[in-house]
Amino acid sequence: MSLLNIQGLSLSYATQRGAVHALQDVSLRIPRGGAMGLVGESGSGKSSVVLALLGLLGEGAALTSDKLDFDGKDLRQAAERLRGRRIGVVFQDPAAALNPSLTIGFQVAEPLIQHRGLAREAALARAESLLGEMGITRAAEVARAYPHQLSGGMKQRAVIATALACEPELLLLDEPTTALDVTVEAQILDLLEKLRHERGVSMLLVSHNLGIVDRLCDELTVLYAGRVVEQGPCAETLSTPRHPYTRGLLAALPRVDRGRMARLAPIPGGLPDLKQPTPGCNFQPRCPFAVEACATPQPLLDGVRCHRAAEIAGQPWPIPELGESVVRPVPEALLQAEGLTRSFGGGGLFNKRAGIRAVDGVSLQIGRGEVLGLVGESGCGKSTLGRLVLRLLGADSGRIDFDGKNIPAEASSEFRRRAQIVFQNPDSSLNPRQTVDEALRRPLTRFGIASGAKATREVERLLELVRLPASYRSRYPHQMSGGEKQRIGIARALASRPDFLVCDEAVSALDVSVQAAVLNLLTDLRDRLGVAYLFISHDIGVVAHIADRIAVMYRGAIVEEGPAAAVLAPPYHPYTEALLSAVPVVGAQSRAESRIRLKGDVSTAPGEGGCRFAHRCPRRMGNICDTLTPPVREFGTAHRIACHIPAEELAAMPSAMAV
Amino acid sequence: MNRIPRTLLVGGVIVGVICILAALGPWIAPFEPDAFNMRARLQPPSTTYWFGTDEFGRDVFSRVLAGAHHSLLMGFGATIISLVIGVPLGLIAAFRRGWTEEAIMRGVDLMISIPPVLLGLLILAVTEPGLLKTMLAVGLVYVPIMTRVARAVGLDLLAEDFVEAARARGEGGFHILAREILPNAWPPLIVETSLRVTFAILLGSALSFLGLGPQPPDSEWGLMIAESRPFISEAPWIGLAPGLCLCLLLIAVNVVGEGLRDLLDPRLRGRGH
Amino acid sequence: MLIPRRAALALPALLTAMPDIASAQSSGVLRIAMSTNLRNLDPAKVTIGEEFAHVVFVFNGLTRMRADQSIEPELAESWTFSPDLKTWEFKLRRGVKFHHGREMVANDVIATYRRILDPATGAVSRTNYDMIERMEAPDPYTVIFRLSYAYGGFADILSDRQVKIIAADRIDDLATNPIGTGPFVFRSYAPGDRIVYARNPNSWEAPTKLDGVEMRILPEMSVRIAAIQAGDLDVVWDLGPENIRALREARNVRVDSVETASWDGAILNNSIPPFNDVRVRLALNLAVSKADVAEAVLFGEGSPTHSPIAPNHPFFASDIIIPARADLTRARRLLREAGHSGNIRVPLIIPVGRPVRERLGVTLQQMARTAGFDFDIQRVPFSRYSAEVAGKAPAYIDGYFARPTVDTATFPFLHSRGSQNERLWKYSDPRVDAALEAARLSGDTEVQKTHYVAMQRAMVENPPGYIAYAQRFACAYRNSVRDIQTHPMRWFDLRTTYLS
Amino acid sequence: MTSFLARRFASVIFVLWAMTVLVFAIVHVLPGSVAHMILGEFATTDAIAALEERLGLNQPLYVQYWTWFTGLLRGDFGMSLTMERPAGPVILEALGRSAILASISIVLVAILGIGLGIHSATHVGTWSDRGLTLMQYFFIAVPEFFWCILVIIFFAVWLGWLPATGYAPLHEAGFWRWAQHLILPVSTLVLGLIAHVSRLVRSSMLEAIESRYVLAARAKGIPERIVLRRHALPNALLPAITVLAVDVGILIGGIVVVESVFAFPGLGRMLIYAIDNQDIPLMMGGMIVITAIYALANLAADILYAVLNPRIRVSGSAG
Repeated sequence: MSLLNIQGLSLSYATQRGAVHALQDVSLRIPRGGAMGLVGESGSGKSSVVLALLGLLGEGAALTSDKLDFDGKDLRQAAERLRGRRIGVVFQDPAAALNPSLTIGFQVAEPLIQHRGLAREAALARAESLLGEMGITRAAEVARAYPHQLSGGMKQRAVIATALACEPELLLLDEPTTALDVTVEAQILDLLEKLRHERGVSMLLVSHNLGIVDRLCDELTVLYAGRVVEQGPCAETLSTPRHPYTRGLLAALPRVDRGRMARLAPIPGGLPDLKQPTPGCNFQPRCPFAVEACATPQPLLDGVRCHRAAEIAGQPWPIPELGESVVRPVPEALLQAEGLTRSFGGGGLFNKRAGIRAVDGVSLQIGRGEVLGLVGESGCGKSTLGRLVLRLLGADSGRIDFDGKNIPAEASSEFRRRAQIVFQNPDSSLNPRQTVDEALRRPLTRFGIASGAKATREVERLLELVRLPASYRSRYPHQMSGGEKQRIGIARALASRPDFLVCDEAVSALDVSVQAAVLNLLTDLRDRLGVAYLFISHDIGVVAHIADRIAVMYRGAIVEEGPAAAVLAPPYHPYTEALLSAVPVVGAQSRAESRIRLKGDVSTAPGEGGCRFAHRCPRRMGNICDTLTPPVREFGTAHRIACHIPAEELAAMPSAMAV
Repeated sequence: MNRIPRTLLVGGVIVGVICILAALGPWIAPFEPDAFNMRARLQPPSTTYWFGTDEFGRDVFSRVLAGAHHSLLMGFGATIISLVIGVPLGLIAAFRRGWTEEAIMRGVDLMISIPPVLLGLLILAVTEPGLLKTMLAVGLVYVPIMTRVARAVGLDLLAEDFVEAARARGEGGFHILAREILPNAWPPLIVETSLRVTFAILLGSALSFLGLGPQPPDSEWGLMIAESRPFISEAPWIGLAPGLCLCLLLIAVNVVGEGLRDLLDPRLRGRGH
Repeated sequence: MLIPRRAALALPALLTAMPDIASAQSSGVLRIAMSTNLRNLDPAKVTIGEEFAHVVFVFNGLTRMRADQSIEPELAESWTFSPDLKTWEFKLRRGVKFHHGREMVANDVIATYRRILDPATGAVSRTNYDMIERMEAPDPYTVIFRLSYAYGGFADILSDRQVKIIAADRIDDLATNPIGTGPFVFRSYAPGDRIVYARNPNSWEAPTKLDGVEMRILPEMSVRIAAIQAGDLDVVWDLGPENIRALREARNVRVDSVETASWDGAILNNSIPPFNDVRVRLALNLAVSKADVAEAVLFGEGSPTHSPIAPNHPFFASDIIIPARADLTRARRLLREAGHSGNIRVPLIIPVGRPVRERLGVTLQQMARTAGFDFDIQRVPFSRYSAEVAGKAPAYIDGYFARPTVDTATFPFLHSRGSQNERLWKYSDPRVDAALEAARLSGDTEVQKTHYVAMQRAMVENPPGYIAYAQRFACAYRNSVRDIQTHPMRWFDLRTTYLS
Repeated sequence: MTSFLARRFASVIFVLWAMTVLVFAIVHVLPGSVAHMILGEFATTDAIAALEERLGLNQPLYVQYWTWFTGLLRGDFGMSLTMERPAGPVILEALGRSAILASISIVLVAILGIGLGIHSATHVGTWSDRGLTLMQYFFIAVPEFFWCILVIIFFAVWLGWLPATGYAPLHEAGFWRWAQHLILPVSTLVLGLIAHVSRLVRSSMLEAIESRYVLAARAKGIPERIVLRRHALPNALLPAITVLAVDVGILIGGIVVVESVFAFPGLGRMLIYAIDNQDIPLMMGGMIVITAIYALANLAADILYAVLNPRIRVSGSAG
């Protein structure tokens, strides 16, 4: 008898503009000790399932279901008593889920006091040991601390401890690691895996990341716009997906183990309007295999909601026309930067401690039309480096040469024209009060490229360049989707016909399907316009897909740099190795055991001098790493690694991505 | 722009009616607002004198109509002055960090630490009383508060990426403030200003009440209440009439402020202050 | 400079060992409402009505003014003067004790006047006594004044409020703890709140029936009226004319008003256009009927007058009739003759915070409009009045309280060398000067009357400004307050008053 | 935490010092002279000159400022020009009475303001919430002086329940009469402020209720009552503290009007008297005291905010 049995769950929210049908007839079962993955892009309604189970939907939410049982009891009445006692919850953003004015210890102990009736001291003691079990080293100190004193990973461990306080039988996880860096994510996933095996707690994992679901869950449910489109065992469904949407998701996913060989296949179009759900297949408008019959209601037959699933099994997901990925000769240098340094928070009037050096003596060069991928975890200084290179941020020291000419701190208007930037957050990159036309026209007039009617034609050309209809000229940002806004950001950057573009996490805020389209666009633009990119991202999979050369950054310095293929294969810098092995890749079930884990995270204080990675390095050789700055070792064509480990030993490393 | 909220409609209509009446005041007043009429002194409200007559036999209803545009001018004028001076100061303080910001904000701390009534009195004690001077005084009193609000809004907007994009285009400081910041700044500023109008009218009428408003024979609601003080027990309508009109105007302006907030900046609903 | 000793504000008067006996007919404390703070308790520096009331409670002068403004002996039993009116000898009453127990002697009188004549003291009415050349005290109970010029009304001006006799050995802290010989002893003063007096058991006259007096400071007139009706107060001092109607029907409160010589008017500056031309000043007097003004501004609680001499004063020139209605044709003709064809636009300044005078300004502006006077009113706070407006502005509204004698009420204001004249209208008319000087020279009231009537006649033909009316002074009393009457000099004579 | 307080304290001291200069400058720029004011009707040119000389008004300004400022540090506010008595005791006694009025009002504003705010936040949409919101509009909009006059006519004159005026010191008049004299002034003072505070507490409480940590607390199975009291309330009250400090400024403004109408002999009325009579030492002393109170209230609010808000109180990272 399954622990959690949801049959025919439907949910709709009342809004000013009519009812939004967030979930339509969702059914899933989780056996005792089992783990079900619930996958879907933003707007699919996956998080509403968690709130529906807990009975925490706000007013205006209408819930109907045939069966909503937890261990035989109807959740619609029982949820109140089960919350925190037999069902634990972990929300996405640990920083927001913890009360800023209460200590961590008390927040973990609270369920024990409430449900187990423990006295305050006993509960706090239990909480402390629970934190220890979650892998927190100085648990006593953390118990007394407040949320703002803890790092992201530490906070999530505390939230998990809170959820597990009363040993619940079911753990609901809503995007548990999305807000964390990939190495810290790996530690949390290990912890969840250990908990599942040691305590036999069953899990419902809600996520948009197929790799994580593949690693943790037995069963998988794919949600599209509120409807279950596919359901079944995880490994089987991910290796041979049957519903077109699942196949589209997998085709659009940039994979670090495949590098640049495969061109991504984006899913065209956008989400359907949840206010008028279509009786037929709601994926039809975006499905390459759609026929008229798809308009008829599609039941969920043997785990898939598509009557043509068997038929189209063999046909490959269509990949848009392959841009001529001509192999270009080694490009001559366009941008040359030496010894760039910048520190923040120097000795103010009251705080005496020295400033932290965000960028510490970085040198790099980018050739004309070349894409240098810059990858590293949050706080490693990659965004700062991006702004230093564009002279948007004053550097403490270091030189920049662009196209042979030195660029002073106050860059000339000419340099401004030839070097532009694309931002991460689509909502913040466009001025909400300006139409697309005004946004694109300003750089044209500013740099005297075009004006009047000629500028209008130029704006239409730019829109066509980023594959948007000319009618978008009169639109305001709030009338466009995230992906479309990002395209306008790119178009605006290209308006001044630059030679060099800094893409700062340009696709991180987008859903996988939209991300693929933008990545393809960037690749095509580079080929057609010969624009060089400094592509900054924390997602090594995306960087592996688009970059010609990759530089890996850790605490303000580049620890490894070289052609993409060379960096992705041994020899690795230990940090690169850890990064690659931490990335949850779909279908790499066997790799689980050989994973390499780091201690602590970016904010754990480094030792003074010596290798900056020593304090977290799994391959630390001894105090040589703590005292001596590591030499830069050369491998093959311009593949450099700064590490004390001898070259041969580095070369002999096993691949972190053995498939 | 989402649907016009009900509060904005109701408030807007009332304020609109008052403004129209104020504008037409002198012409549509049933009696000559300043004319003496010794026989009809201190008459209670009646069909002929809707709001009764004052100590000189003048029709209170006509004087309320005639005085309306002074009160409105005082309130809205002062708010506009505080906007025109306060907003640029605030935006400059937000844009030019470092010592300019320090200088402006210390000045603001200083002016804010003086309670508004005293600041108004001091400014008015220096100059002869008069409607324009009172409006200027009240306007200056609210400049520091407006500067603070503008700086906060400015700082939020300067952190947005489209401002950095403008910098990346090498745009000058003036362009950024005028073309990128200001168009986005005015919705939250308008909401804040609409709340300030009530305080400005209140302070303006308080200063008139303390004896420093416009010149006779024309009058302002606050001044009419002040002048009615000696007759309060015997002829309360002289003071009640302008008082109730003042309350109605202030409530309406407040309701418009709330409505504007819901319409323009739903995010601000949380920070009602 | 900081007074070395910490002058305790509410220091009780230094009573000698007199127990506070509650005598049989005592009937409690009289609670009087006043409008503003008393600024100074030192008689030499009192300037406003509230302070005059205080001075009359605590001090006595050599002579005293009766309700009908005639003079009677007070601390001086009797006095004689030389034929040339230059030597005056006063015999002091014996056995009069100050509140701190010491007997009052001639030395105290001389110390009082020497202090007033010394410019360093800053005594407000010093110029009224510049005729005193020398003073002698042949014995402890006799004082001889030698004047530099003949002055008929010397005994009268010794009854003035600022020349009350103070104790020579208690001059330093007069401002915080006044010691006098008066019927009441000063107890305490909390600025902004109240000032408290107790009966003087050793008063040289019969001790008062009242146990004491408490003057409460309540700036808001409507609050004072509410308080007396609610029984919080016994007397409301200086009732505004507009409130008299309100209290007439009140059941347990009665209103008693009396003619006084306090007058209000428009001070027209004779030295600068347009009022330097007598025809323009005359035109204004003709254009606005003083009777209408009295009715509009004072609700009838006052009567038109030619000059600071009030209609109820024996010297008032009742034969010169004051026109009941405005004579617009003659006014307009005069204006045309003076060269003003269209309207005359001139600022008229009125004091903020003086409701009666504000109304006078608004009334003048309204009524003078028909004759072609276009007054542009400017309200200026009273604090900046005497500095910026007096003597400088072409036209402004002001008023002056009644003075103890006709001479002090007229000479300083109307004589071309008068001390106030140069700060008001800068008026000079030879006939007026002659009449004022002559009036001073004779002690005989009939002779004085002929001179003052001649003065008033000259003023009607050549008006210094627009003297509107002599104002009645009214107070409200609860019915429980017995045997009290309103005094034209605005102070209280409580010697026989009691509460039933 | 300490660097935060040190900076705040330095700015308060700067503000106070700058206030002395500003007040001195404004007061001495006032046209007209106190000598005219004192002499009033009896002002003649030589009497004015003598008085100004005696009061030291004709010394150069910076000398006057220095003597006054050094005196201030010794707690001597100089001599009141019009009342010829030390200004210090006059100001402090008036301050004592105003302090009673202000402290009672602030306590009432805090209790009622926060209480009503929380009530309407937890009963959103009910008739009590809508009724409160309507009342809040009304009380914020009503000018104090108009309210005072209405209250006087109604309670003191027609009903005669309460004394309309003045102040009965506790030690002399006993508790009940003392309280009677305070009811009307305090009620007119606090109505507007209660509306202001409750509106803010309501919106910050709503913000806390809709926050993620409250959702997480509910997910832990904590009953709603405890979730509101233990999780939502503390975070909602933090902004209320800074608003109360701002309200002290508005209260002082209100006191000036209320005291002049109710004849309550406090600092506000003394200041109006000083400005009316151009009594410079009294005016400057009064203004310095009022601004000092306001600056210290803001400082106290900042300190209280820092102490109650762990984000500022506890710095540095752990674990």
